[in-house]
Amino acid sequence: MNILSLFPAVPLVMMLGLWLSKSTRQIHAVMVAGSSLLVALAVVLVVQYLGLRGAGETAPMLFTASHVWYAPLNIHYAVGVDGISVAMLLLSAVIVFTGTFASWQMTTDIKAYFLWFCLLSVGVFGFFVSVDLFTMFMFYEVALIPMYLLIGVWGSGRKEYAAMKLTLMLMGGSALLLIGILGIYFGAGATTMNIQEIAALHNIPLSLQRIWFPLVFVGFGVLGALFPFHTWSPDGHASAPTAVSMLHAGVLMKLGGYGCFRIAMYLLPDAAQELSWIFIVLTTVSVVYGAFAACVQTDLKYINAYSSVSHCGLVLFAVLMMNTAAGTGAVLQMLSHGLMTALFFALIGMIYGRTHTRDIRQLGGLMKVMPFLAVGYVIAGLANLGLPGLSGFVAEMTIFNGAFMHPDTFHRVVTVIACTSIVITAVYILRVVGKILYGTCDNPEHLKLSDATWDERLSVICLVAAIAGMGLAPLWVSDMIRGSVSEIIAHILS
Amino acid sequence: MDYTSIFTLMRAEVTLTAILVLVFLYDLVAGERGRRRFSAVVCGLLVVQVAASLLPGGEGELFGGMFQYHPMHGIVKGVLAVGALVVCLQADTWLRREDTRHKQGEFYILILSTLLGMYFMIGAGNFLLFFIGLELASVPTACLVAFDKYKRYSAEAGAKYILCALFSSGLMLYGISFLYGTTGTLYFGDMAALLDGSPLQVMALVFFFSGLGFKISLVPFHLWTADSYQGAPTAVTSYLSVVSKGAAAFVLLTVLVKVFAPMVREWQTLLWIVTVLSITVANLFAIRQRDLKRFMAFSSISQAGYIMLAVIGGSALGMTSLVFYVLVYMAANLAVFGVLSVVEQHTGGKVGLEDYNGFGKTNPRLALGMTLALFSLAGIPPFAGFFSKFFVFAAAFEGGFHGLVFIALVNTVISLYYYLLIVKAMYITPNDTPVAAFRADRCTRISLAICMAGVLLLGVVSAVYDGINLFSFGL
Amino acid sequence: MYFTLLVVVILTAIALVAVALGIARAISPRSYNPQKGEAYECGIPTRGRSWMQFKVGYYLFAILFLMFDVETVFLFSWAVVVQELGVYGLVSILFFLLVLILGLAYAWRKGALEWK
Amino acid sequence: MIKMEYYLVVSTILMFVGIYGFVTRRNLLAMLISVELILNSVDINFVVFNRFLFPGQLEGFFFTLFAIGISAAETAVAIAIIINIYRNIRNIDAKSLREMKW
Amino acid sequence: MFDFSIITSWVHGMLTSVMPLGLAVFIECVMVGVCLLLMYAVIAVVMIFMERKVCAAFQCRLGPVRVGFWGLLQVPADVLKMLTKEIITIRRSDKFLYNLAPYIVILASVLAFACLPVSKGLEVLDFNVGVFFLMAASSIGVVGILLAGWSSNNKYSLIGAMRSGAQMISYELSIGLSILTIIVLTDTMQFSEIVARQADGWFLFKGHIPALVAFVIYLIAGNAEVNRGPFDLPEAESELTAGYHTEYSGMHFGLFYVAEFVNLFIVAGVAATIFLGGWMPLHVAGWEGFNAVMDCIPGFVWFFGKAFFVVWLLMWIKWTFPRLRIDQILTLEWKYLVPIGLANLLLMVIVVVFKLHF
Repeated sequence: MNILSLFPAVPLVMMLGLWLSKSTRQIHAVMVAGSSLLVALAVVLVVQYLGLRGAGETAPMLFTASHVWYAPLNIHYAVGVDGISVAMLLLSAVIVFTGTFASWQMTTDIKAYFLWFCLLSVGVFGFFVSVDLFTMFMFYEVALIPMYLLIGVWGSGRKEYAAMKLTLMLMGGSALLLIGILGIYFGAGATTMNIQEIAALHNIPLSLQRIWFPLVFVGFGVLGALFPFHTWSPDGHASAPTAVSMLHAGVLMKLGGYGCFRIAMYLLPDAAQELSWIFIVLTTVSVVYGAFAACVQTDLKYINAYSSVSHCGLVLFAVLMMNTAAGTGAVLQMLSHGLMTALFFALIGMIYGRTHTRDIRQLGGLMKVMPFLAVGYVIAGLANLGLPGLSGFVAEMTIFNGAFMHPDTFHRVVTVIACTSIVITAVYILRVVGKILYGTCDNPEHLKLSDATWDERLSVICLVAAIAGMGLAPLWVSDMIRGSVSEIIAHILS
Repeated sequence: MDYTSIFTLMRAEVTLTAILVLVFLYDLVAGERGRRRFSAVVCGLLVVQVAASLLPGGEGELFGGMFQYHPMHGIVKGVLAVGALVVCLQADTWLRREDTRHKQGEFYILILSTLLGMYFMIGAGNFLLFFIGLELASVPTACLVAFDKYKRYSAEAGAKYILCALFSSGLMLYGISFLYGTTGTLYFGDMAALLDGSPLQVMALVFFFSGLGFKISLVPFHLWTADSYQGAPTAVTSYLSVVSKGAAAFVLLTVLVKVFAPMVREWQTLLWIVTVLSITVANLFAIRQRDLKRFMAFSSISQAGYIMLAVIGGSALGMTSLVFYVLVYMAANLAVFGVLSVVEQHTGGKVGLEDYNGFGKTNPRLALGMTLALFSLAGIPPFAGFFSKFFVFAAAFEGGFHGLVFIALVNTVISLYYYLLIVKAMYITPNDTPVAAFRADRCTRISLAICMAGVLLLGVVSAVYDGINLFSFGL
Repeated sequence: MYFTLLVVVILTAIALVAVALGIARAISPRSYNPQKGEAYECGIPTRGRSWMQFKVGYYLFAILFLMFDVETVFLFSWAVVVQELGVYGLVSILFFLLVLILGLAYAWRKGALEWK
Repeated sequence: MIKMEYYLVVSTILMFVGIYGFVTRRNLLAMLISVELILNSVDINFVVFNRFLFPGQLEGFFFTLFAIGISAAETAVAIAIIINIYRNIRNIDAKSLREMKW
Repeated sequence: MFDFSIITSWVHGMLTSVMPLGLAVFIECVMVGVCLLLMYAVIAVVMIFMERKVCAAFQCRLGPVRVGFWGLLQVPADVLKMLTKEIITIRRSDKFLYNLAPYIVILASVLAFACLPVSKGLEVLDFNVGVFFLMAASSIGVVGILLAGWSSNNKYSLIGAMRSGAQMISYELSIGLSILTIIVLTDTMQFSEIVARQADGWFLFKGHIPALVAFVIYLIAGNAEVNRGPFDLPEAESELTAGYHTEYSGMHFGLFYVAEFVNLFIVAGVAATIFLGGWMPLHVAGWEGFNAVMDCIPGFVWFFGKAFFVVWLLMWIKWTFPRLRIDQILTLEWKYLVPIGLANLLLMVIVVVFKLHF
C-alpha cells in the first residue's frame, strides 16, 4: 500500500478500533496509538520526501498512485504529494496528536466523540493526499460534517446555532466548489479529473475560467475565512470543544488556503491573474478587519477566532500575490498559524476547563495560579504577533517580502495596509496577555485552581516545540516548500 | 409466436406473476399458523425475483414492439424488487398487529401487483401497455394508502391519492390522445419518427408530462404528496416515496428519450422549470414541517427534483446516474422510514420531530442508522448519497445546464439544514421523556442492515455504478 | 344508416311512454287528497327518512360485478377472433381467466359472497 | 356528415368542464365525477381520431376500451375509499378533510 | 326462404320515385317507428294474455274467460282500465327522477327489442356488435329500476330497487358468459350473421355439451334478469308490496309492467336466436323432403314459435318453483353459475380451438 493511502486509512482503522473498544482506557489507547502512528508516518514521509528530492527527483508529485474508481467520469483514487502537501500532512498529524491529548479530560460519550474526531481526520488527511478533483472534494466534505456533531453535541455556549451556521456556510461553500469542479472537469474536455493532468492540458477557455474561478475560489475561501464569508468561524470556534477548535482552526481552515492555491489558481490560471485584484481587496479587508475585530472581543475564543480570520486572510492574500516568495510564505503561514492557533485553543480550553469562563473581564492574574499554562499562552501570543525566533515571524516576513516585490502600486498599497495588521495583532495579544495573566486575581475561586496535568503538558509542549522549531530553523521547511510553490506559480504565470 | 422469447425477455414479469399467484394462493389456503410465516415466504420469493430480474440477457422486443427489453430494464426491475423486499421486511411489525393481521395477504398482493405494473410500465414500447402498467401501479397503491381502514387519516390520504392519480392519468391520457391524433400510432418507435414539434404536440407533451409529474410528485403536481405520505401507513409511505417514484422517474427518462427525442428542446425547458420549482419549493416547505412523515414527503419531492437533473440531459450518463441515484435514494430513504416505522410501532404512533428529542441517547444504534441515512440523503460523503448527487449533477452539467446545477447545489445546503434538524433533535436537543429504549424485531433489523450496507458501500464500491453504466443509453 | 335507425328506435321508445302517459293524463280523473301524497308502506305511517344507509353487501356485489363486467368487455372482443387465433388465443386468454378466477376465489374465500 | 371537429369540440368541453369541476368542487364524489368526465373526453378523442384520421387501424379503439376498463377499476377503488371516509367521519366534503392540509 | 328486404327495398324504391330522398327516408323512419311501436304493443298484449292462461293452466284453473271469446279481450280491457286510472305523484319524491324512470326502463327494453331479427331481412338494428349492443342496451334498464326505487321516497321501493339492482347486475354476468360461449363458436356478434351460421344446424346442437350448459345457464339467468319468479324478490309482494314500483299508479305502473313482459320476450327471443337458430327452419341432414317442407314455413313463424316456446318454458319455471331468498339468489349466481359459466367458456374454447364441434 502506498504510504499516502495510509494517512486516511489509519484513522479509519482507528474508528474500527474505537467501535470495538469497551472502556475509556481502551479508547484512549487506540487514540494514542493511532495518532502517534500518524505522526510517525508524517515524519517518515518528510524524511523520504526530502531524501527523494535530495536525490534529484524532479517530478512535481511524488509517491503517486492512481486507481480507477468511477471510469465513466474518469474518477480515480489518485494520491500524490508535493512539498506543500507534505508540510500540511505533518501539521495535521501533529495537531491530531495534540488534539487527542487536549481531549483527554473529555467525559461524555467519548467513544462517539473520538469516532467523529477520527472521521474528521480521515477527511483532512485524505484531502491533502489526493490529486484527483473528485476524491479531493469528497474528502473535503468528509471533513465538514463531523464538525456539526462535534460542535453540536460536545460544544458549549450557543452550540446549536454555531454548529448549524458553520455547517451550512461551509456546505454552501462546497456547493460553489462542486459546480466549479464540474466546470473545470467539463471545461477541460471531460477526460480527466487528475489535477496534474488538467493543469498540463491547460485548455479551459478563458470565458469559462472567468465563471469558475470566482466560484472555486470563494468555495475554498469560505473555509479559509475570506472576508464576507467568515462569519461562521468565530461562532464555530467559540462553541467547539477544545480539540475540535484546534483541529478546525489548525487544519481545516488550511484546506481553504490549500484549495485556493492548488485548485482555483493552479487549474484556472488565466482567470486567476485577471480577477485576482478582487480577491486581493477582499483578503486585505479580511486581514485588517479580523485584527480589528479581535481587538474589541472579550471572549478569549472569539479573540482567537478573529485572529484566525486575520491570519488566514493573510494566507489567501499571499497566495494571490502569485510569486514564489509570497507563496512560500503562505504555506509557512499555514503551518505556523496551524500550530500556534492550535496551541491557543488548547490553552484556552484548558483555562476554560478550570475557570469556566472565557470572558477576559473576569479573568486575571493567572500567571500565579497556573504558571505553565500562562507561559504557554504567552509563547503562543508572541508567535502570533510575529516575534522573531518563533514561527509567525518567519511566515509573515516571507509573505510581506514577497508581496512587496510586486512593482505596481496596487499590490504595494495593499501590502502596506495588510502590514498594519501586525501592529494591531500586537495590540490585542498584549492586551489579553496583560489582562488575564498578569494583574491581580480578583476571583478568589481562581486561586484554588491547579496547573496543567500531564496530558495537557504533553500537548502544549509538543506544539511549543514545533512553533519554536519552525521559528528557529525555518530553512528546511521553506526549502521543501519552495520547489513545489515555484512549480505552481510558474504554471499560473505561464 | 415464440414462447421461449417470452420467457427470456419477460422473465422478470413472468416470475413476478408466478410469485403473485403463489402469494395469492398462499393467502387463500394458509391458516393462522401459515400467516405467521407469511413475511418469510414473501421475502424469500422476492429474493428469487431480484435474482430473476438481474439475470443478464440480450436486448429484444415482443408483441410487435409492444413490450421491450433492454438489460437496463432488468437492472431497474431488480432495483425496484429490492426496494419492495425491504419494504415488506419493514412492514412486518406493523402487519402483525391485531387489526392488520388478517389483511397481510392483501398487503403483499397489492405491493406485488404495483410492482408488476411498474415492470410493465418500464418495459412498455407502446403507450397502451405503458398506460396499463401505470394504472396497475397506481390503483393498488391507492388501496395501500387507505390500508388502515379504521384510521381516518389513512382513508383521507387514500382519497386524495386516488383522486389525484385519476386526475393525472386523465391529463396524461389527454396528452397521449393528441399524440395519437397527430401521429397515428401508439408505438414508441414509430411515434418518435413522426413527431415534428407542432404546437399540438407540445401541448400533448405538457399534458403527458404533468401526468407523470404527479406520479413522481414534482412541483406543481405535488399537492397530494404530503397528505398521502402522512396519512398512509408508514410502510406504504416508504414504498410510495421510493419504489413508485423511482420507477416513474426511470420511465419518464426512457419515454422522453425514446419518444420525445425530436422535441428535446421543449421538454428540456419544461424540465428545467419543474426541477427548479420542485427542489426549491419542496425544500422551503420541508423546513416548516414538524411531522416527520410530512417532512419526508417534502424531502422526497425535492429528491425527485434531483432525479430530474439526471433526466434533463437525456444522456447515457444521465440514465446511469438516475438509476444509481434511485438505488442510493432507496437505501437511504428506506432506512429512514424503517426507523420511523419501528419507532411508530413501539411508541403508539409517535412521528413528530420533537418525539425524537433525545432519541440518540436511548436508542443509539437506530439513531446512528437514521443519521447516516439522513447524511446520505443530504449528499454527505462518504455515504452513497454524495456520489449519487455528484453523478446527477455531472449529468446535468454535461447537458449544459449550469444554472440549474447551481440552483440545485444551493438547495442542497437548505436540505442539509433540515436534515440536520432531525440529527439535532436526536443528539443535541435534551428531552425529559425520550422514546424508551427498545429492541427492534428481526425483520426490521435485517432491512436496516440492508439499507445501511447500501448507504455505506454503494458509493465507495464503484462496481455497482460501472455495472449500471454498461447498459445505459441516451438520446 | 345505423345511427339513423338507432335514433328512430330511441325516439320510438320515448314516444311510446309519452303517448301512453299523455293519453292517461288526458282521460284519467283527478282528485286531490292529502292522503294520496303519503308513501304507501302498508298503511303504517312512514318513519324517518326513506333515503337511508344501505347494507354494504350491495356495494360489495356491485364491485364484484364491475370486475366481471369489465372482463366481459374484453372477452367479447377476444371471442370473435378466437377461431383465427387458435391455440395462441386459448393460451392468452387462459392467463386472463386465471386472474379472474383467482379474483372470484379471493372474494369467495374472504367471505365476500356470503350475504350476511 | 358530422365533422371531426365537432366531436373534438365536445371532448374539449368535457375535458375542461372536468378540470374545472375537479378544481372547484369540494365534494369528493363530485370530484370523482369530474375526473370521469376527463376520462370520457379522452375516450372520445381516441375514438374520433381513429375513426376519422386513421380508419385503417384499431389502436385508438382498443385504447379506449382499455381506458374504460381501467377507469372502472379506478372508480371502484375510489368509491370504496370515499365510503370508508364517510364511515369514519360521516361526511365527504373535501373541506372537512382539512385535518391534513392539501 | 323469404327475404323481407325485398319488401323494404320496394317501399324505398316506390317512395323515392315520387319524392325527394330526404323526405322518403323520413317517411321510412316514421314507418319503422310505427311498426316497431305496434309490434312492441302487440307482443306485450300477447305476453300478458299468455302469462295468465299459462299460469292458470299450471294451477289447474281456467284463467280469464269472461271478457270476449275465451277471455281474449281481457288484456285490452285491462289496458283501458289502466289508462283511466289517476297518475299520482307522491309528496317528497324526487319528481324529475320519478318521472324519468319509466322512460329509461322502456327505452332499454325497446332498444333491445329492436335488435331481434324476426325474419330474414326483418330487423331494425343489425349492428356488427349486435349482441354486445343488446346487452349494453338491456342493462340500462337496471338504472331505470334503481331510479324508480330511489325517487319514490318509500322504503319498500328502495329496498326492492336495491335488491333488483344486485340481482340484475349479478345475473347479467351469467348471461354474458353464456352468450360469450356461443360467440366463441360463431366468431361474429352480428345477429343476422349468427342466424345465418345456424343454417346447417342450431348452435344448441352444434356446440356439444358446452352449448347445452350455456343454454341452461342462460335460461336461469335470463329468468332472474327480468325479475321473474323464482327470482322475483324485488317485487316480492308479501314483503315489499310491489317493490320498486309500489308508488307508481295507473299507466305509470303499466309501463313497468309492459316492459317486464316484453323483456321476458326479449330474453326468450335472444335465446331463440343464438341457441335455437332464430328464424332458421329445423333441418335434418339427409331428409331432403322434410327440409323442403320446413323451408315452406315462413321465417317469422319459426322465430315466434321458438321464442314463445322459450317463454312457455320460463313461465313453467316461474309457476312451479317457490321464491328464493336473496342470499340463495346470490349464492346461486356467484358460487354456481359464474364458476360453471367460466369453466364452460373454457371448455367451449377448447372445443372450438381443437375443432371438436360439428
